[in-house]
Amino acid sequence: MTDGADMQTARRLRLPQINPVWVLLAVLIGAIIFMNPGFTQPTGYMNFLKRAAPLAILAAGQVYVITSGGFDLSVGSLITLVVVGASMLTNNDPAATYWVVPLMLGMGLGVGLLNGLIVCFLRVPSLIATLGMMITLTGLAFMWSGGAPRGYLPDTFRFFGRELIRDVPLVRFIPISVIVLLVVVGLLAWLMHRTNLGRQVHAIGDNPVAAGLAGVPVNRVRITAFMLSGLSGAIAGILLGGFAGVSTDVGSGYELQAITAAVLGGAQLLGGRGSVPAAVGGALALTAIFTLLNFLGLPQPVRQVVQGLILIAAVALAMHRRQQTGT
Amino acid sequence: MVIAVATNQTQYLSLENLIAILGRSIALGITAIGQTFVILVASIDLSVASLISATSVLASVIMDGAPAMIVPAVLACLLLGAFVGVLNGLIVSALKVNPLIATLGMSLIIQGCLSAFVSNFAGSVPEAFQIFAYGQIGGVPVALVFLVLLALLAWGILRFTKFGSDIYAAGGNDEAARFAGIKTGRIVVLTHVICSVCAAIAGLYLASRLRSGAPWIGADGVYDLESIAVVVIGGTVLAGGRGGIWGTMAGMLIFSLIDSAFNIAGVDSFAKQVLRGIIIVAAVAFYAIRSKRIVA
Amino acid sequence: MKRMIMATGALALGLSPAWAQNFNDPEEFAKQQEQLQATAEGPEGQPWVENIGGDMVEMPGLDLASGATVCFSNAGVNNPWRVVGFTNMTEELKNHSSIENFIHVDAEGSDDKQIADIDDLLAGGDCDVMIVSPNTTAALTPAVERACEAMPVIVFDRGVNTDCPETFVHPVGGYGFGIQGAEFIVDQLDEGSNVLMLRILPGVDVLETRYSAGRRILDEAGMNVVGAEFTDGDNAKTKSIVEDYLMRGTIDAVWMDAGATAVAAIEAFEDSGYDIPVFVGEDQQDFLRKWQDEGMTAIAPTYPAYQWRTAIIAASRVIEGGELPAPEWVLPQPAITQDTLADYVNPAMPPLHYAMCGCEEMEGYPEAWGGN
Amino acid sequence: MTEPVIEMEGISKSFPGVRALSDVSFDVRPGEVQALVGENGAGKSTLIKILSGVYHADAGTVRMHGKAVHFTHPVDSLKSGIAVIYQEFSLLPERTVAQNLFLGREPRGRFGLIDTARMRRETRDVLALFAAAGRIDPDQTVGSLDVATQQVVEIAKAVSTGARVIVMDEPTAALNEAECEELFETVDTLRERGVAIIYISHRMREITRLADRVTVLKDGEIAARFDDLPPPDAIVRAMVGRDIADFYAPPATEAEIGAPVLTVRGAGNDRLDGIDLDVRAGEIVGLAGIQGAGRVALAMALFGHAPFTHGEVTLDGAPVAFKTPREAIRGGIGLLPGDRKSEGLVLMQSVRDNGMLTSRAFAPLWGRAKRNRHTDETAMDGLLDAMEIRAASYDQEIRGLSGGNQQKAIVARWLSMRPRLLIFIEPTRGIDVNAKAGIYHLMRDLARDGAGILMISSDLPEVIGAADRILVMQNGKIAAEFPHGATEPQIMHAATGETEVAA
Repeated sequence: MTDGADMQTARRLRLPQINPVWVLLAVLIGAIIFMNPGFTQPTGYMNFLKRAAPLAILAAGQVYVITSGGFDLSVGSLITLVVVGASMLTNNDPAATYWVVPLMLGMGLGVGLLNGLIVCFLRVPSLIATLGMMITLTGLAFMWSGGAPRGYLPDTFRFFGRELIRDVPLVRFIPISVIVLLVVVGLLAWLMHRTNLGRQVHAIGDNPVAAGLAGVPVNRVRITAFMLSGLSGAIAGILLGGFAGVSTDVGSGYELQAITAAVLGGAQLLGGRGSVPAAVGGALALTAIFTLLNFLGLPQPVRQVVQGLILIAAVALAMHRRQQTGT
Repeated sequence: MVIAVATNQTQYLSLENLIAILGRSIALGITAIGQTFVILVASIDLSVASLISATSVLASVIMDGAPAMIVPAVLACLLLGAFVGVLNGLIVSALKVNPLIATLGMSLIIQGCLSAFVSNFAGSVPEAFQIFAYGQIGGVPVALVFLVLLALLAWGILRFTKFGSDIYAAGGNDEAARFAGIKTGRIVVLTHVICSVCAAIAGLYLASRLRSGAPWIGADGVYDLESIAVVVIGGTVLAGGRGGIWGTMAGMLIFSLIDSAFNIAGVDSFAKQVLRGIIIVAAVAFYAIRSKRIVA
Repeated sequence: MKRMIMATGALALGLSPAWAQNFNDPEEFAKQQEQLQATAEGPEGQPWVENIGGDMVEMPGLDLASGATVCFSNAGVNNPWRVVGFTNMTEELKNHSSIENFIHVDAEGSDDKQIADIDDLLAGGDCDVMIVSPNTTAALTPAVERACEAMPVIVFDRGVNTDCPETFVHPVGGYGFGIQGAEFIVDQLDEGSNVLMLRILPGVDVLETRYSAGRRILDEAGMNVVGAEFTDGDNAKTKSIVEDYLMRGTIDAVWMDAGATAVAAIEAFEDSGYDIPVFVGEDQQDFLRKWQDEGMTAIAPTYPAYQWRTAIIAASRVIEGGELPAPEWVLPQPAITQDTLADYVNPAMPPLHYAMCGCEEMEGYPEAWGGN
Repeated sequence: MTEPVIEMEGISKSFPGVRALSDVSFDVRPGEVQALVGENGAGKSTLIKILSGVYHADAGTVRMHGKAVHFTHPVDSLKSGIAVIYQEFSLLPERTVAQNLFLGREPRGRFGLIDTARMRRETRDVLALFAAAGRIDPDQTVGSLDVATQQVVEIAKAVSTGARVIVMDEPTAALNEAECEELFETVDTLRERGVAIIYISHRMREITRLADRVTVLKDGEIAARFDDLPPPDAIVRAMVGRDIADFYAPPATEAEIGAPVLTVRGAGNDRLDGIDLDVRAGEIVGLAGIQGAGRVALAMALFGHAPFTHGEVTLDGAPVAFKTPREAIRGGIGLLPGDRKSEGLVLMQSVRDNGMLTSRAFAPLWGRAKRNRHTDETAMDGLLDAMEIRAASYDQEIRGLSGGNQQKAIVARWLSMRPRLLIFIEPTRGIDVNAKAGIYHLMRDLARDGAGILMISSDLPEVIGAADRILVMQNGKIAAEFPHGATEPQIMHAATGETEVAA
């Protein structure tokens, strides 16, 4: 291609810069407000954000792994393990929260580390490695608890997922989980888009060989990506456990939802492209879809069908745009 | 696993036992044969589990206990399988949607459509059709014979036909294959059809075995992820272009053996799950660690 | 011709809802309603050996040289109720010296796997008696029939479509569960009150019957059922659904077909700043504690986990000989009410421990069940 | 003179925003080699893609044997007897030679099954035409063959389809001298058999060796057409539109050459043996040799990618033993890989990100991406500007750039690191003439700033023209050393070990 063509494409690219996920989200929110004007009240949108928080955090972590060229299927079962583990360890002792929360975050990092090590050094494709991890962690959660939750989560632990800050001007109240969401997503977005780590995550997902020959510590970056995903899983677990209490299948299905959210946000499967804010947008859009279908009173099967269609359509549209713009 | 087998060796190695072990995973084996085809062209199919549920229900509803309806029911199931396969294949090859996402979406759609209409066992399978799952030929279950024949057929296709050669070409290097005049899009669609038809057959088998179809039997058996695990354990690479049927059959055998051995050794089902996860990773690591390729 | 039309419809996945099994069987409803009132025969205070209106069969006993081997094909231990039940079972084994070996195979919730498990047991194990807790009724029937040909079989929890087993152990049933909860709501509230019905998931026979019975009673009493939602047994989803309903209007009562997520539903009221309405839960400790702590108006129908003990007791009667309620052993199915609540709350037990386990007097209690 | 097999007349083709070809006419006759030359982006590839049916011309006609043809798919052109051999091989490494040769048109036997015996037999027949036939077993997997032999398979594949027209797109890009010579003989054979050959190359020497006629494309138009072989200068002038007097930068003066940056003594590993090597500051050392002689292995050993197992290496006098590229880079070595797309670039990232890749890799993982110890965004932009990289914006994805501009971005990557020793592997492969000159001057500037340069190239004129000193490798050893000004035959002999020991 000549340089003239380069400039042409570049110029045309600038027009549709806005990520379609935000358009989708805006349309969905509009529809929700139309269906249920109460959504414009703080109770409406704060509940929505509170509910979306675990998935959004999970998607923000998942987008690291996807951008680095992998998948992390283990986050769902990690959530379960965090919730079950925390209930076992705290055993309704409010004082235990202060060491259990860091421990759970450490466990998330540890699971991510293990995923990364398996992918980097045993050379197992991440799809299989994290699938194995998913099965193993679910089994561990059951083994640890003997198949049923054995303890309660004290209110101090549930603080993050359940409590609100009341009497806030303008919005009346802010759930703690929304604050956690903002902090975590802000941090992950900054890491991804403003730091060397983020650029290198993109590089190793784009071309691991070239990145390695350019001196990028490929394994270290990849392991870090898995660890951030693990960490986001642990945080999501703490929020979910806080929101709704203990059960042995809290996390099931979250891994696919997180991947879906990241993909809705335009993350390229197999690596090289991904945005944390857009993945969060994807998570909010997904939650908005569920909420909307709920308001419409559609039964579960219809929700599945809609989710499936949107998933395929989003990716097909992205591919179409990519071909059109020649990028 | 080896210890478990060894300690129970005397009773474990009877012919009856071996057949029982092989018979455990017929549905998984049939599905995995189909899955091998799509993975060879560097695609993947996550919709098999829902399709298995859908076809088992479809078969048992159409048959509804009447032997005369067996043929139409089987045809309808195979047609449904082919239809889903064509859709999957077209979404992957024409719309260029990542196969993981495409078939995941398809899986949700199938499951949704299915659950919209049935929520429990529906219809029933006539005695005559139960021969598929329960019949025996000289002491060997019909289904096992069928599985072996299906594997032989798949092997023959991959080894001796132009189509088989095209599959390896499309999976190995899509562009090279296209420039050699191979319509790789069509190959991808065809392998998806094979995969979905195999899943439909697995659905028929399960309908025959359970005497009826229910909308959860595919998901309960985790046939999507397990069939992929079996194929990958069998040495077929996810990137496509390398692998084969016998590896898949060996993978299936390993899964059956694990199950049986754990049962006999009385391993608690939670520990069993942990071990299963580790075995999947270890088996793939065993192949992967020798190759120099960077994976992600 | 009709079938052809059906077939065409089915092809387009247009399966008619008429194909769904009938979960609204008035005869069965009436029968269970009656059984709830009936007095059980057997020792007082030991509901797991009582039975309601069953015929007795004299078992000859097995003539065994040494201790018996009992094989158990379990549908799964994939929910807390089954975990409690299975612990009951293993603890009960200690009371039966005639059972020397106990082989447990777990189908992990898959029909296909359970059929293979039973075949494995028939081919390889040397079982003297087989206990089967079927994953689903119809699918497991052929396997159970094959097992019957080889040895005495005891079925519990869900049944099979054959009477070849020695007996089928089960409590009153799903209709009974639904009736108890719904009647409580009807007694507490006026006509036209808003009732939210929360269900786990569609298609599971024991849950469908609970719902159909509950719905029937609520409808007949003129209650306003504002919605019937599936929660997938997921706490977070349950809480979200209830929050959504609260944004739209008031709720006077919540009826649940299973209590695992009852506390999450209660929390939705608390967190949204509403009073807790009339609640139908189940016998999980966390619900019972919440009920006691908050002084709620509630009831906990049960699906007693002590039936897992009964299965072993039935097996031992088959081995040793003696009277066995057959072909069905119907166990009483008491509901926990305000009057009996204090007897069942036990803070030492885990949140999803099922209080109606009949296990308090057992040797390993409470440690074996995860209690302190 | 025979009638043309192919006549392309008045071909025009536009892509969104750019006119790739305008009114181009072109023909080729049986038994001739028609060279098609031009800078990158001149329209050669577009023309070939129109010929082979990948693209459709907006205007103009393609005639084959005098009849107008419309190819809608490469397969159509293949069936009509036009075979294109692309730069990136289209072979399947996991499959056998025979399976590759008959890919997509396997002979069928009974029941429509593949007749493997016949396939094997016919493979042998086709391969017999080539000098390399003895090295190739039809049942061998292609992945186990070296690059040159793979190319033979590629050409054999074209011949086996009965192609009357064979298009070779830079066929020598991956070949060394001896292999090139073998290829030229193959081309001669094909020409004698009456095959029409369209030969695309940047290398004048190949064109003068092979071509019967030459067509020069520039900016999508025919710049010149030579019915006889013109002097190379004339071709170059037509290609770039001007004379290139200072194509290669002048060699280093004695004053410019300083102390040794790198010394290697008796080093080796499983592919290298007894390597003794010095690279001085200010010096460009050329490394010549045939494919597999160990040049790239030596580079990768120095760079820590496949380290030496024994021997001594010093960098600026200090002993070093790099086990990974990271260690080598930290020690002051840089390397420009030979295969830009698969080893050099992160294609989906921006030009600037590609330039800053290495400096970021050595900054703290959690540090800000805009600025690090080695460079910052402004400095990088300045560096890119200084190298005259042509891009709409440095935020643009790098894959839209031409090969030369991409290569410059990789050079910029290393410049920001100020390496003591920079290793270039095939620095101008697939780069047009103008950009080549730019790269040579860049190398010289770097050397003048005091770095040592090690340049590996399979393009002998390039080694001779750009290097101050030439080392020739053979069989994993350094076989000979020549000062600036050595001739091609001298180097060839040393590389192949055929005649006298070099002085």
